[in-house]
Amino acid sequence: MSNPGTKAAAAMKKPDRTKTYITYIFIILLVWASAAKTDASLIKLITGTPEMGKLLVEMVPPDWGYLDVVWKPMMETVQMAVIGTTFGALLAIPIALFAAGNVTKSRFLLYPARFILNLVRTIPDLLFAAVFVAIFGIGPVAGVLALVFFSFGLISKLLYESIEAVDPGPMEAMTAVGASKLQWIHFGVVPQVLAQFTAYTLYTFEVNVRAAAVLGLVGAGGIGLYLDRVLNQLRYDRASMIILLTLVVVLIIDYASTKIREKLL
Amino acid sequence: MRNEPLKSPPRFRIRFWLVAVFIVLVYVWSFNGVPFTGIKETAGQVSKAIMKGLFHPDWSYVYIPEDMSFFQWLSDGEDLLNGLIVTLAISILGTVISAIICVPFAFWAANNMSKVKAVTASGKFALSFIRTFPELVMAILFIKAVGPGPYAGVLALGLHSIGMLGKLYSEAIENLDQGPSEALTACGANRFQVLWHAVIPQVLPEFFSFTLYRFEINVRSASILGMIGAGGIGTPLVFALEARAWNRVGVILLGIIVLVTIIDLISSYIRKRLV
Amino acid sequence: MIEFQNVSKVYPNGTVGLKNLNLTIHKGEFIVIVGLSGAGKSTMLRSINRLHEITDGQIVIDGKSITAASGGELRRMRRDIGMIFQSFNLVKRSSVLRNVLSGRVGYHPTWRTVLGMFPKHDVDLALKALERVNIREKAYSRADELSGGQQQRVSIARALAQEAKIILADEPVASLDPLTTRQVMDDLQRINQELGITTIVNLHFIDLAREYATRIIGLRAGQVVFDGPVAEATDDKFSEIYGRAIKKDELLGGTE
Amino acid sequence: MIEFQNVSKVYPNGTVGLKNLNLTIHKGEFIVIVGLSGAGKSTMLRSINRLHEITDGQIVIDGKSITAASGGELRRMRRDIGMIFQSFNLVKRSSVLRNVLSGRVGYHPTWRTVLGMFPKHDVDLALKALERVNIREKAYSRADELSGGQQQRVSIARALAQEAKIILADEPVASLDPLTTRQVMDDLQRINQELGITTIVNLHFIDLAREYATRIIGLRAGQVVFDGPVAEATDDKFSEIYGRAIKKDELLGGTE
Amino acid sequence: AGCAKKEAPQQSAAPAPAGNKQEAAAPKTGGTFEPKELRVQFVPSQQAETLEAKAKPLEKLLSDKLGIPVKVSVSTNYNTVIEAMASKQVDIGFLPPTNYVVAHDDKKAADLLLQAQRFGVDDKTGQPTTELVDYYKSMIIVKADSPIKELKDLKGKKMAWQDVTSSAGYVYPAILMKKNGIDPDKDVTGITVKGHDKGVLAVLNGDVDAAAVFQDIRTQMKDVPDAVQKTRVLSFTDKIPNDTISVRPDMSQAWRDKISQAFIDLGKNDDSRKILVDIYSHQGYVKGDDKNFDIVRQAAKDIGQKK
Ligand SMILES: Nc1ncnc2c1ncn2[C@@H]1O[C@H](COP(=O)(O)OP(=O)(O)OP(=O)(O)O)[C@@H](O)[C@H]1O
Ligand SMILES: Nc1ncnc2c1ncn2[C@@H]1O[C@H](COP(=O)(O)OP(=O)(O)OP(=O)(O)O)[C@@H](O)[C@H]1O
Ligand SMILES: [Mg+2]
Ligand SMILES: [Mg+2]
Repeated sequence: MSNPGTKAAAAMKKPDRTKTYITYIFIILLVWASAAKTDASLIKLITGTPEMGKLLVEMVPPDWGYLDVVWKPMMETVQMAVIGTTFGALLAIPIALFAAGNVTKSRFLLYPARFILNLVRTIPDLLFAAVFVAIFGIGPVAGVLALVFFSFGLISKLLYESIEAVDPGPMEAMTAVGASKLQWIHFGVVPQVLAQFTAYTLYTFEVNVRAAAVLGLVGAGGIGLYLDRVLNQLRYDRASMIILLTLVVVLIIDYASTKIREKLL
Repeated sequence: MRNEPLKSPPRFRIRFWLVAVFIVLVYVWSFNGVPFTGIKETAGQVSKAIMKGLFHPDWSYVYIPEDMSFFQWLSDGEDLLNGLIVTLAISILGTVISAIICVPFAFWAANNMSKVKAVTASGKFALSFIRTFPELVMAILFIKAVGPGPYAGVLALGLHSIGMLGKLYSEAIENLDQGPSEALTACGANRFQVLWHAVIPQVLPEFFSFTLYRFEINVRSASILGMIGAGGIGTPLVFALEARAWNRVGVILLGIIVLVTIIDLISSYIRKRLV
Repeated sequence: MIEFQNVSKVYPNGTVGLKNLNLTIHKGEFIVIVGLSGAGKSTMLRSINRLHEITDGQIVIDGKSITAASGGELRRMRRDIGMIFQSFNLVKRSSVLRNVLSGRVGYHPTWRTVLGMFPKHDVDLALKALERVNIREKAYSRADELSGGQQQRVSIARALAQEAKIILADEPVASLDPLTTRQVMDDLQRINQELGITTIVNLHFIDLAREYATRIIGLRAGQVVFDGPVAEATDDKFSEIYGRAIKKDELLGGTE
Repeated sequence: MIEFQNVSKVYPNGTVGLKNLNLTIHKGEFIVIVGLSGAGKSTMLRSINRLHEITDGQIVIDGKSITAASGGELRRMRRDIGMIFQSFNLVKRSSVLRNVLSGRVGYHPTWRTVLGMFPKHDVDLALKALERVNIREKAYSRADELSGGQQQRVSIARALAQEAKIILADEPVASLDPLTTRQVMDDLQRINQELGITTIVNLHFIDLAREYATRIIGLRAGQVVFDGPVAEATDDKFSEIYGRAIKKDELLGGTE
Repeated sequence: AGCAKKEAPQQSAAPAPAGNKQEAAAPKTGGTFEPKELRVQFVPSQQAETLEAKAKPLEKLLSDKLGIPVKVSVSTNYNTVIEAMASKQVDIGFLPPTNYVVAHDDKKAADLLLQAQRFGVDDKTGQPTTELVDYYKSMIIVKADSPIKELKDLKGKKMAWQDVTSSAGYVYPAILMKKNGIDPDKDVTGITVKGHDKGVLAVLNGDVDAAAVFQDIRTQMKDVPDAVQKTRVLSFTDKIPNDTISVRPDMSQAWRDKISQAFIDLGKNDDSRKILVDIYSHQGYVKGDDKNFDIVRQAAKDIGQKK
């Protein structure tokens, strides 16, 4: 808008897209190299599919009786996920606010916050769990702590991105009104990201219920231990029971999440 | 954020309190289920060992020259470098596969794309089901199909990611500005044309952003898949953990951090190019 | 010809948008709809091409009920109705040309438009439409690089390229400066007169309404409170539309 | 009193927004700023309450430099300046009342406002402000359920509720119907006259400018090209401001 | 079904009884499969001194011996080894006893070829001896100052197990307790931990009163060097057969022989043995006998795991 004169001439012609094409080629090359490195082949997958079918057949019908056994650990998993998600989400709020360039102007807060945010989410949850198990011993506490950090990583990144994307208008209005920083955030930012924050948190909760399955592998409690066990026993009918139970929990969370999102959006 | 500072109808107030009580109960229940057991006797000793290991990474593991081949990264060394490259390859391919396959799922599950509730609901269910299927079980399935190795990891990751990406995509579609779609509808476009000309260009940046985000998660998940022989850095990581070789864990962790950081840089560059 | 037969629209939250509307709009008319903010002007316009579903009655266009139409038939009917939105509704990330071309999708099979294979004729048409609104040179710019007034004009070009028989315009000149406003209204008038396209415009400016319209419809709380040629739209009538007497000096620019 | 002392503003991308502005605005004046789109009207307005940082010079309000102010002092100064935004800047998901109440936060400690515990007096004030712009009945609707004009009025109500000493209005009537336009301008005039509140308004309508202003400032390319009482703002002057002669019939509603 | 199900593996092309009884030496068993490339999968042994996920050295050693390409992959999960063998994605798997029995009996996915040999462990010090054995033991440990003096005292106590499929971490110790009149399921509160090291830590931390772990994990926990001093062995279990090297059932007899010989040769050569020791803590290999595993079958049956 500022200087239409200089741009107009260039805009008349189709713009030069070389750089974009180079980017596309770069991506295609990456994919191709990855396929080569991992020995990917479609034929292998197609010829091998019947073998997958055999295992899937072993999964039905599920061993309904096993429900009695896995019910309790599943609840423990949910409990772990509730606590892990809550604390993760609480920790994520300040960091996401500090890391968002449109909220935090001070570099001394901005960059350290971004650093923490980036660091935490690079670490595999399994590693968190293993270290916490080593420190806190076996059991759900280690699992919860792993989930706290894991949720923190997930939520803070997503929240930070949605904060950066909010409509600056209301924030501007709050500045003009003479609001303090906290008021500014409460009235200008919070209403705009609350729905997303809730959605991300519930989403993370759901991820955590499933992640707990992996954490069990290193002894961090929950349903994971049982999944590992039945797989080692080749009891796929029991594995499918566990999967079904997880599915039920996930669906409940999904339902709640949809309802809440509808309310808030 | 609909709470009124003033009198809201009593019906809502009752519901508000019901929900509040329910949430409090959930927390009470959860905290009861996970009693904090306190710091362990060996915690100090073990933490010290961990810290020492993490801060004195086993540098010798970074690169083990195995043969004279200059292009060692093309072969299959068993050092950190190769482990990371395989992990990266698994994540790239897995992410690409899922990013493509999840698009139809996302539209299937987005509630503003269909007026029939059952369609949306079934789409959401399908995505939930895929998400719930543990990566581990998926990996076993694919190991049966294509044998142990990175390819099985790719497939497991690719299929599993569909669940999450599909969900995020579908929510992006649900949040979209209806203006352009409306304009296309007003032009007499059919459903697919509306999608292609109004919806896709709008959601593409978000799709892209979610995909990159998932890519990062996949890098981490690929480490887990390593446990069951699906290749990548995961296998050595798990063994280092089990052997309590903390300096080895340290160097692997460092490797993953560097990898993810590089990915971050590259992906933000690509994002700028394409968006 | 557009016929409103007992049309009512109640929003899900209970707000009444339109209340038992009965109207006939003839081919080639240039209609300006005026009314207070919230009177239902946008609602009425959007009911015509069924962007809003009406809750009662039906709207018949050239003998065919759009209310009853569905599928391909509805799409064909919509293809013949161009719309200019108050908020432009452009795909911000697409080029201007692509946005204008999207007005043509109704004419082609899906696969063709998806592959971006618009016939040469369409591209020419789109460029000509852009030329008409004086932004031919921006054809390959991204829509979000344009100023508000320019975006508004892209939206008009899209409606032009659509070669519609009816054009609906929802406050096409809000937020334009006086010079551009003039240009846009002249454009609408020209296509109305030259091509005989029925044109229905929502406007806030009584003077503009009087100047361009062949017929003025006044809405109030979802009901038609005035309907007649410009000559009949006296100040008294406007007072009725707006619910109270408008003093001479309250007409925008009416003084001086 | 607002003093612009050698104020310049260059945007980071090099665009010059304001160029060496020197102006004194006295208490109780009703100033209308006119100029082409892109002339720097918004930039000037937003510099006053420091929504934009100026790059040179300083702005002094009632003897205190807002350019030098910071922290609590800056917030108090801003509290005393109400602003009406061109694009409303409402929180779409919040209720109308909440949006208006947010104009009051500067008067209360943070904890109180964050808990939503506004004193009764504030709520009354907010409701009265809504009444003034005729949308009292929408107080509990969500802001995104309102029509464009209604949203504009919420934004005005917010500024009214703020009980500021200076009101800045950036095209406050762009999407309002004539009646509401009139009402809003009258309101601005009334609070200007009754309460002696300094009012600065950006407008596209020359006629409105002439009618309401006590003083008109014309901007062009970031510089003041006209500054004087209404009587001096002849058509010739406007031609200068807009860069070319404006034919009589291009003035909005100038014909008739 | 009993411990000795010996019908022909279903995948086998040959109807002849597959070679668990007949042993690898008997030349009349086996299927018709002739590998063009040998795919091996193993789970690095917890007993190894340095847990290394290395596959390359073995690939090279075997390939030189067999004259065909060898691909070795690593897993931490026995399930994948069994499943991959069942769907013929893997030709050779290193399976511990309990898992071998499941794979062989239930899944018909593996035939026994060889058993690994290790150095024994000195019961007193936990340090390795120089004697080559094809078994190892497991043990139940308590804290050094624990009031628990014999197995009977475990009644009502908390106990850390490994997973129920673990020979050393569950099956054998459970039988040991049963023999001593304690029901491993009912008389103690069991907690499942992952990894024998975690079992030791659980005891040290007082999370549990006792743990079932293999002999002797305590000397391998470098970050808890005083684990041996701080704990006491309550009792040792019976001998548990060492890891097996199993082959998919349709492998031809000629190739079974060839592969067996290759592994045995590897164990005899000092250079290659060093690699085997480093990575798998295997000192060598001997021909396996499915009968050796009847104990395992019995054990599994005793604790009600085997159908
Ligand atoms: N999506 C909606 N949900 C509920 N009520 C709505 C919705 N859209 C509009 N309304 C209400 O319907 C009435 C008519 O709205 P409409 O948008 O047609 O007014 P308008 O005449 O176009 O006003 P303006 O000139 O301000 O654009 C208003 O009272 C408005 O609040
Ligand atoms: N954030 C920004 N970055 C760069 N340039 C800007 C920015 N905002 C405005 N400008 C430029 O500064 C100049 C003055 O803009 P300003 O918004 O003050 O114009 P205006 O007089 O309010 O116009 P309008 O009537 O269209 O609102 C314009 O050329 C505009 O393109
Ligand atoms: Mg409208
Ligand atoms: Mg402006």
